[in-house]
Amino acid sequence: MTPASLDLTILAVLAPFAAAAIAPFLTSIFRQNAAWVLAAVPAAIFYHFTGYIAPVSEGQTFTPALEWAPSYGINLSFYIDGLSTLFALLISGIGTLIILYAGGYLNGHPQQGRFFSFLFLFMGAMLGLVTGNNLITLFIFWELTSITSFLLIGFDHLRAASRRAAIQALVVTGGGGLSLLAAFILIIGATGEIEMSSLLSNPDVIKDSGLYLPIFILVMGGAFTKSAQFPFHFWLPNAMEAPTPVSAFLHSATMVKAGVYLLMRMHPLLGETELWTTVLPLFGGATLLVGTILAIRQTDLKLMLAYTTVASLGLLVMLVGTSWEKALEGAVLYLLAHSLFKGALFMVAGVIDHETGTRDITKLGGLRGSMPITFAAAGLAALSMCGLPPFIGFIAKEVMYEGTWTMGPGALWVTATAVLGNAMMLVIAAAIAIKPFFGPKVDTPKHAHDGPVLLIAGPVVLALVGLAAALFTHFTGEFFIGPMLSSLTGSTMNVSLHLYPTYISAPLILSVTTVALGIVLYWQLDRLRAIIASVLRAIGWGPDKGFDQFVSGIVAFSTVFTRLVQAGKMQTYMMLIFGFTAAAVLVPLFTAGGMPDMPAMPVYAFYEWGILLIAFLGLVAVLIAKTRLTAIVSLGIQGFAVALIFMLFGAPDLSFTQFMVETLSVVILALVMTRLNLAPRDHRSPASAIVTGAIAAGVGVGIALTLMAITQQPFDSRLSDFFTAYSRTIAHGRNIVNVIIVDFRGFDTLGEIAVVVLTGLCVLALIRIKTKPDNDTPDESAAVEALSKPVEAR
Amino acid sequence: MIAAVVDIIVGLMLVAGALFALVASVGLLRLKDVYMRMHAASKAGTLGSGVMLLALAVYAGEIDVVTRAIAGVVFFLLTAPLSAHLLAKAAYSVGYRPCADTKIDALKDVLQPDR
Amino acid sequence: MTGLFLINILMALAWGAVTGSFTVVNLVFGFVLSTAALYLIREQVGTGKYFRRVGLAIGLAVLFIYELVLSAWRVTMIVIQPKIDLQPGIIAYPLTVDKDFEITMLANLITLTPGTLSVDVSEDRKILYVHCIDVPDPQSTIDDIKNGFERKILEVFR
Amino acid sequence: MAGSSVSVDISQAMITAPVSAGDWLLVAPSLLTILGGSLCLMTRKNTKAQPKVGLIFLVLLVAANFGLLVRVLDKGVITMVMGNWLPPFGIAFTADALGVTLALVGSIVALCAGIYGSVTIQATERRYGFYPFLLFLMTGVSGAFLTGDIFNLYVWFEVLLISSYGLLVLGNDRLQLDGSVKYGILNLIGTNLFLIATGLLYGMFGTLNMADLAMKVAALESGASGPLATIAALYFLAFAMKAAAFPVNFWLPASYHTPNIVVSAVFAGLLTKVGVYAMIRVFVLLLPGSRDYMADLIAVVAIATMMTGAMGALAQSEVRRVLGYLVIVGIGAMLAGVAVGSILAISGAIFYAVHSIIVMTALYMAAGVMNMLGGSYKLRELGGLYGISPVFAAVFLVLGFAVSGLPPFSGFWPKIMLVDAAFDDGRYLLAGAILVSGFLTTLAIGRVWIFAFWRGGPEGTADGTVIERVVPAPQLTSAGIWIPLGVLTALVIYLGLQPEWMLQLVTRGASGVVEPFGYVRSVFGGL
Amino acid sequence: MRTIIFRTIAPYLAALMILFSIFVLLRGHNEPGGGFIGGLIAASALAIYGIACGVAAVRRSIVVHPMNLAAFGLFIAALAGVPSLFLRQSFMTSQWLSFHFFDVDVDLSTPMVFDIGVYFVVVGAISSIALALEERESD
Amino acid sequence: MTPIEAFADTFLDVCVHISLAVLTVSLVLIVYRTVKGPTLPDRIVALDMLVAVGIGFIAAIGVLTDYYLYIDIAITLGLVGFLATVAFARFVLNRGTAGDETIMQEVKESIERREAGQ
Amino acid sequence: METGLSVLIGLFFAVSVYLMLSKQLVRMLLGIAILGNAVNLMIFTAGRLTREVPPLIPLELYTPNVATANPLPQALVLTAIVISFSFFAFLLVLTFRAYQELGTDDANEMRIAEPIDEPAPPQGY
Ligand code: NA
Ligand code: NA
Repeated sequence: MTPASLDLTILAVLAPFAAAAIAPFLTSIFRQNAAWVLAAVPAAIFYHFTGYIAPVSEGQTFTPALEWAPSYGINLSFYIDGLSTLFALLISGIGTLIILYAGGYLNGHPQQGRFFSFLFLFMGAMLGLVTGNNLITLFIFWELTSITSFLLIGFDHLRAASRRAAIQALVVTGGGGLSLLAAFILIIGATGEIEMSSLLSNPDVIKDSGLYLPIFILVMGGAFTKSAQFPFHFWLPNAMEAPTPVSAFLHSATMVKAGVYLLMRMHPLLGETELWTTVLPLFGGATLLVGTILAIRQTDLKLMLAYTTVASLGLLVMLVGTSWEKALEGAVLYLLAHSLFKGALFMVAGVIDHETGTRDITKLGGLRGSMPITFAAAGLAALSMCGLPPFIGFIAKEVMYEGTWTMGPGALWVTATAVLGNAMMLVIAAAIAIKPFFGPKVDTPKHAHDGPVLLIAGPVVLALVGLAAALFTHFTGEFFIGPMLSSLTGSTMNVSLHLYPTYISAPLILSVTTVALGIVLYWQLDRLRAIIASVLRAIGWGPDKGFDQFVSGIVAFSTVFTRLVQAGKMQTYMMLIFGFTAAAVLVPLFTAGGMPDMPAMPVYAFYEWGILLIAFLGLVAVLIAKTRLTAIVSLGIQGFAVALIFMLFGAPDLSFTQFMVETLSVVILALVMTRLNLAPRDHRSPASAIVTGAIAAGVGVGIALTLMAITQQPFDSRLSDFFTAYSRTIAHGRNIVNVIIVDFRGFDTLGEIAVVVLTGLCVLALIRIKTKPDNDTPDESAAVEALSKPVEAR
Repeated sequence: MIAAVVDIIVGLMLVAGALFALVASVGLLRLKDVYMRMHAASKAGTLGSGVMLLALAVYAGEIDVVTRAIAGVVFFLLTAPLSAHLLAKAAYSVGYRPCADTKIDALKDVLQPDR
Repeated sequence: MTGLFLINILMALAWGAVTGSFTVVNLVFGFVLSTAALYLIREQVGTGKYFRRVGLAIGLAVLFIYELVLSAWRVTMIVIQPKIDLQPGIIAYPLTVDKDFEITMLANLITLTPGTLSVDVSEDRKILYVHCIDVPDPQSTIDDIKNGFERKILEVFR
Repeated sequence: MAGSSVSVDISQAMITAPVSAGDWLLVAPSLLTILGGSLCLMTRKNTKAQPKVGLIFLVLLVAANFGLLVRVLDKGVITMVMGNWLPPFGIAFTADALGVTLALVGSIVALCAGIYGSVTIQATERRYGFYPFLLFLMTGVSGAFLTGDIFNLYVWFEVLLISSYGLLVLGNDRLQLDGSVKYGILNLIGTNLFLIATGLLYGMFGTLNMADLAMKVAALESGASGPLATIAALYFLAFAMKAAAFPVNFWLPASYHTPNIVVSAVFAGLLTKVGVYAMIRVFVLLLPGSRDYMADLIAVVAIATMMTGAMGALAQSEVRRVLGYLVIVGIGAMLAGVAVGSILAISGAIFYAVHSIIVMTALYMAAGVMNMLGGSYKLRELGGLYGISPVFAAVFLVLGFAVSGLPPFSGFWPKIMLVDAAFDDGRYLLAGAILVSGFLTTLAIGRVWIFAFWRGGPEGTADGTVIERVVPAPQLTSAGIWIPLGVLTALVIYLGLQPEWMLQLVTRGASGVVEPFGYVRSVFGGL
Repeated sequence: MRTIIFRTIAPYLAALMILFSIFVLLRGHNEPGGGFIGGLIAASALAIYGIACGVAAVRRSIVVHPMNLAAFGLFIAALAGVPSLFLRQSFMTSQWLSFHFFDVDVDLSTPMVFDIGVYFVVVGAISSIALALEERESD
Repeated sequence: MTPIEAFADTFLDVCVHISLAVLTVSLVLIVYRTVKGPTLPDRIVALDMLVAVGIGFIAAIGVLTDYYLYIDIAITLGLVGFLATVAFARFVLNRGTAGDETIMQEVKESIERREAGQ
Repeated sequence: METGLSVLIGLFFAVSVYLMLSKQLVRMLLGIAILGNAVNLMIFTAGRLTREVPPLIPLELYTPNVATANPLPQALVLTAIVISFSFFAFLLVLTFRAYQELGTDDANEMRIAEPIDEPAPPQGY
């Protein structure tokens, strides 16, 4: 590839965002034909990535990059290899079909344009995710997929169910995202590497870093939530609230596979450890079984598909978890197969829903006559899903069994789980392909017929591709499976696939078993459904219900907690503040050795003692004042004493100002108090009196001791000496204090007079603006009651 | 010599003034009701501080200090009776009664708040 | 208007006194300032016989001080006697003077006189209510004031 | 009495070298706002002219701050000592990347508020000084961000505080009076604590100039010993209150939802950030020893603050109060940066401050629009906004994701920086708290979104139905609402997509305080 | 409170206090005093005038609204720091203009302008508060 | 320095200290009255008195320290002391006429005292 | 010399805090007024004390010939006095207005901004 087309790749990844921006306009211009125009974008992207197929299959990798935030080592860099190429092709390819399909499905819908842009945003996010090289970039796209799927799932926002499903998806996948972010930042910190490519070039770097365990757990937190592994699987079926094109897109190729992609991508870095080969198969297997069981219980086409998707994801995780080459090959094959048939089936379900008005298979039947093409597509896809030849699903299953059977420890369990799971998925596939189309014709809300070409193009194409991929086995193996497997194992792989088994082998027997088991189960389908339903009813609780409890739990707890810390009582606030103040001044005294030396008895002239005494008396008077009038007068006394203290210690300006200010405070107090008609007796309960007293004493003692400690140290009078020296000689003033105020530190005074002016304005605003009559908000009335209650209590 | 005389005069003025102030305070303490206490405050108090202010002026012996001291004293002489009058009137018209010894009360029927 | 001017001059002189420099500039400056100050109270300042009033005001100031000393001495005597035995009372003093300034003057004089304290002036400005610290015989007190301060004031201002 | 007749060597006392006019950019913010404020005040009766005068000076303020930024980037840290007196004797104003960045962003926010206010503020409120208060608020903010003198910082804090009082009481609703009483008393105590600490600091070192103090403190052997520890503790408490950190944050939820929405917007953007700024300035530049000594405590406070904020946001049923708690979450995140103290951490904290200033202001403005559209601030009474105005819905969603720290918006970068720094420092709990609080914030915003925007109408609206309850307020037609909201939202997106220059700026600012040589040199001119 | 006695004396007291306040303001640079204290004294003068003769009288006497007075003071105080800009000095660098007038030296200086600004601010703000409260009282 | 001057000097010093002592005592007495009341006017009179004595105190300190500048403080104190008293008088008048409960209480007590013949 | 004042200052702080911990706004205000004095005295003392000699330069000298009191704390305290006075005035009027409109001086009863029976946040979706 030439650098030019490398830049093109960056464009290709970012193109969907541009498309998202213009989609609404195009839609309003071209109306129902908009889809054709818009589909050109993903098609072009698909075409671009096909260009990578050949070089990648020769083991080449590419890292196109764009400088973004270099000072934090973050660049918009991408990593193109087998894995990302196949994913990119699936996303853009299926994306093209989805756009077309959406054009038909939402034809005439008022918000179709908005829907297109959401789809494109999502597509871009996915492309960025699967091609992302810089961990942070990768994460950004990862989060974008969560955000956009939130918007897509909530598209039908007037229905509470959609809103719930959307927030659920956001919470689950977003929460996983945080875990992933933590993992990535840990990796960056531990390895010093921020690019996936450079990490992969040295695969053991994380395992050796000593942070393997936390990183592993955090990565799984991201992957399992995104790929709906048990017990995080519940958000995915709920996401069925979204319009069908979204479901198809989300659940076939893309979003839900992001987790699987991450596991595959990081397999060389985190895989092949005991932890990996234990944890992944465990969760994967559980998810597979849970998924299939829940799927069988459903009768809604979309839900059945959704739960089988959960199951398939479990299967994939389980296979990746084996770290066994052949099993991995099976995983890769199955991923491809699943994307194709599941996409097709979702669109089929959508068509049926769209054309008949229902998705409930118990209300459907005999459609094969009225919807032949849909039936064909459904049949082909279903066969692939059943894992029957000559479809890619079959090959996938063969290779998968070959892998699990030969993997060694745990082989039996994994294989057994796989067989059981596949068998049950076969049942669903059969149900989907047979129930709606065969049997007697059932009346449906709408008159059933094949939809417009826009609708049926998608499923047909995907189904056929599923067939083709199997027929051109060699091509598929060399150009897709091989390169992708190489990315997983970290070493170049040559894959040769066979459409038909050449000899009787374990896989073949296992396949037969699977099919047989499947048929038996299908025969007993209704009973099976009944049993599962009753069992689930017996259990009664599921993670889905758990989510609601989780959310309302958080909210409820937060409410209680907040009411506790934000009590709304002024006194509590004040006690907290001064409690901490006391701690702030006392604790260091004892911990950090701030204690002063034992002070000598101070020597004061008797009149100085007298003034101190007056100050003391004034304070006590304020404290014990029975009425506000006494308090004000007593306040005057202590202020008066302070002024005299200033005078005794050589501060005439201070004393001057203090006298004035003290008097004016008293005057203003008197002015205001004439209206402030209160009888403030300070009644505190003995307990609160003790507590508040203790706090007050603590503050006082602490500050006094600190002040002593400081004044016992020698003093650096540099500044004052300077002011004294230059007050007259340069600043032409004999009153040094005034010179400081207007010259040396005049800027302080400027701010200070600003405060004075603003005070005047504040008071003016307070007094002059007439309070509006209560606007009758509940808050207010509540408060009025709040006010009236204690009044009665008095 | 002059200085010495000045010093002595100043000293005497200070003590005199202080004593007047003390008397006023004692009056404040001993007299029976607020109206009588006002007599002490408005007379002895003012005089005491006035004399001591003049003492400082004499001691300084600078024209501007003296003039300022006099200005100050005049100001006190203007304000002292005024504040006494305002306070007395306020107190009486609000209803504070003089002590029992106050036999004659011409204001009783005039200024009593109708209550 | 001349009176205003004179007041103005006087205040300028007061300024000189307060600042302690009687230089031309300072007095001019003081004059400007007192003009400003008077401007503030222009409403209250009518015209009148300021000249005499001011001249005699100084005389009265001296009188004030004399009376003040005297009364202070009386109070002293009262408060230091072991047993305070007084007959306080509020007497109605019929005013002869009727001008605001004169009434004010008299009231303040009375307050500064031994044992008397002006409490209020009646609405019709005919009666001055005086609190006396010791009035065995109200009429004599009234006469004292009549023949004392009030006459003086009448002499001064009529 | 011209004292100069005695022979003194001026150069011993004053700066003799000519001061370039460009350095006056340092005082320009304070000077412009004071002059503009007093002009507005003199013309306050002319309520028509108020916005004009106010906005002119706010524009000038932004220009001045921008010029200052350019100059700092060009010349490095610059200092002006008022009155030409030699430092540390005169009051020094010192602009470094940290201060000037915040000053610029702050002024932009203020300008936006001024525009927004020109629509939402009634004639009465103008008459009683909305624009003067706003301008003087900026005097305080600019002064606080640029001063290099600890006592002078106190003065600007007070200017800031009294202006905020004024803005808070404008209108005199009973709600406002209640909020103001609590806000007023609690904040006054906060500034008094600051003053106490400063007085003690002066008693200990005999100087007030920050650079001078930094040197003297560094000269002290043990970082936090004796009275210095007390002083540090007092400063921490004071700034924690200013910044509304747990557990002294109660004044904020008690008052931020009470005034006119544009006032809440300015407060949310600026006030607490000044507290955080002071915390960084004092603890990283002045008392690094004490910071190390208290790092664990600060970390605990940071975690508690983030969690209380996030949970508080979830516990509210009123949009403005949700936002009030989100302000607190941000404070916790910034404190986390202070707790870690590395250059990366402080950079993260500064970036977060920038982000928070912009996004919180924008969110409150958005809340105002929600009220104008939906006729209420209460989640129960709101609904259907998505249908009424999809564009506004998009704006809100962008701001919401930004405040939750989701990419690709402004909140994402500081978050990863802080988490990164916390991991480097081995503070996994702190990192976890940052992530979890972000998660809870997403949930809180998500709730507001589904109730107010997605739901068809107020609580109880049937599925699939849309209820048109109120006619949108007439002000909404005015560009004065949409321009500021648009500008701020654009900034949020821009900082998300193009963080590079801001990253460089904050890194520069951080290294400037973590390694204060440049700062000290600029003040003492290579002394 | 509006007794004859009080109303007669108060205006003169107020005028004297205003004079005294200006005196205190102008000598502040060399003796205790200055703009702030002077301002407070002036404000007290207006307060007494107001209590004796009513708020309206005070408002009329100072013509402009006290808030504007304060704002003006702040304005000139801030401007007093600007001249140094043109002399390539820092903000608030004091400038002295000392000339001989008749028989005295008169010093005009930016610090003095600044202090006068402070005076106006204090008079304006404080009396604005006092008057507002006073009015509320009498309404 | 002549003996007479020396004597005068000491005499003055002694006088200053005596007066300071006397003033301190009076200050304390006044504070006592202020706190004790019993009525609000009593307290106000006492506060007015406190200011007056304070002026004397300042004058004495001026003589003691040879700083005449204190005279201005004294004058100012006189001014604002007057203002305070006026404001308080006004307070009594307004609150009293408004029937403030504490004042009414005090008034009632004063009447009771009068009837009790005190 | 500082010791004695330090004790007094401690007392000032204690009293003001005790008053501010009252639930009555008027007492809080008294506390705030005293707090201002306490802080000012503290700064004044922190700058060390000198008896009686004010920082003034005699007319005939260019620098004082004796050790004067430390002028800087005085300037700082002047600023602080003015500011605390302003804030006191504001809070006083604010309290007064709050009392008028809310009908209580008990801070604990001011529950309009944070109502007691605040509705729980809405649940559901
Ligand atoms: Na804030
Ligand atoms: Na000052």
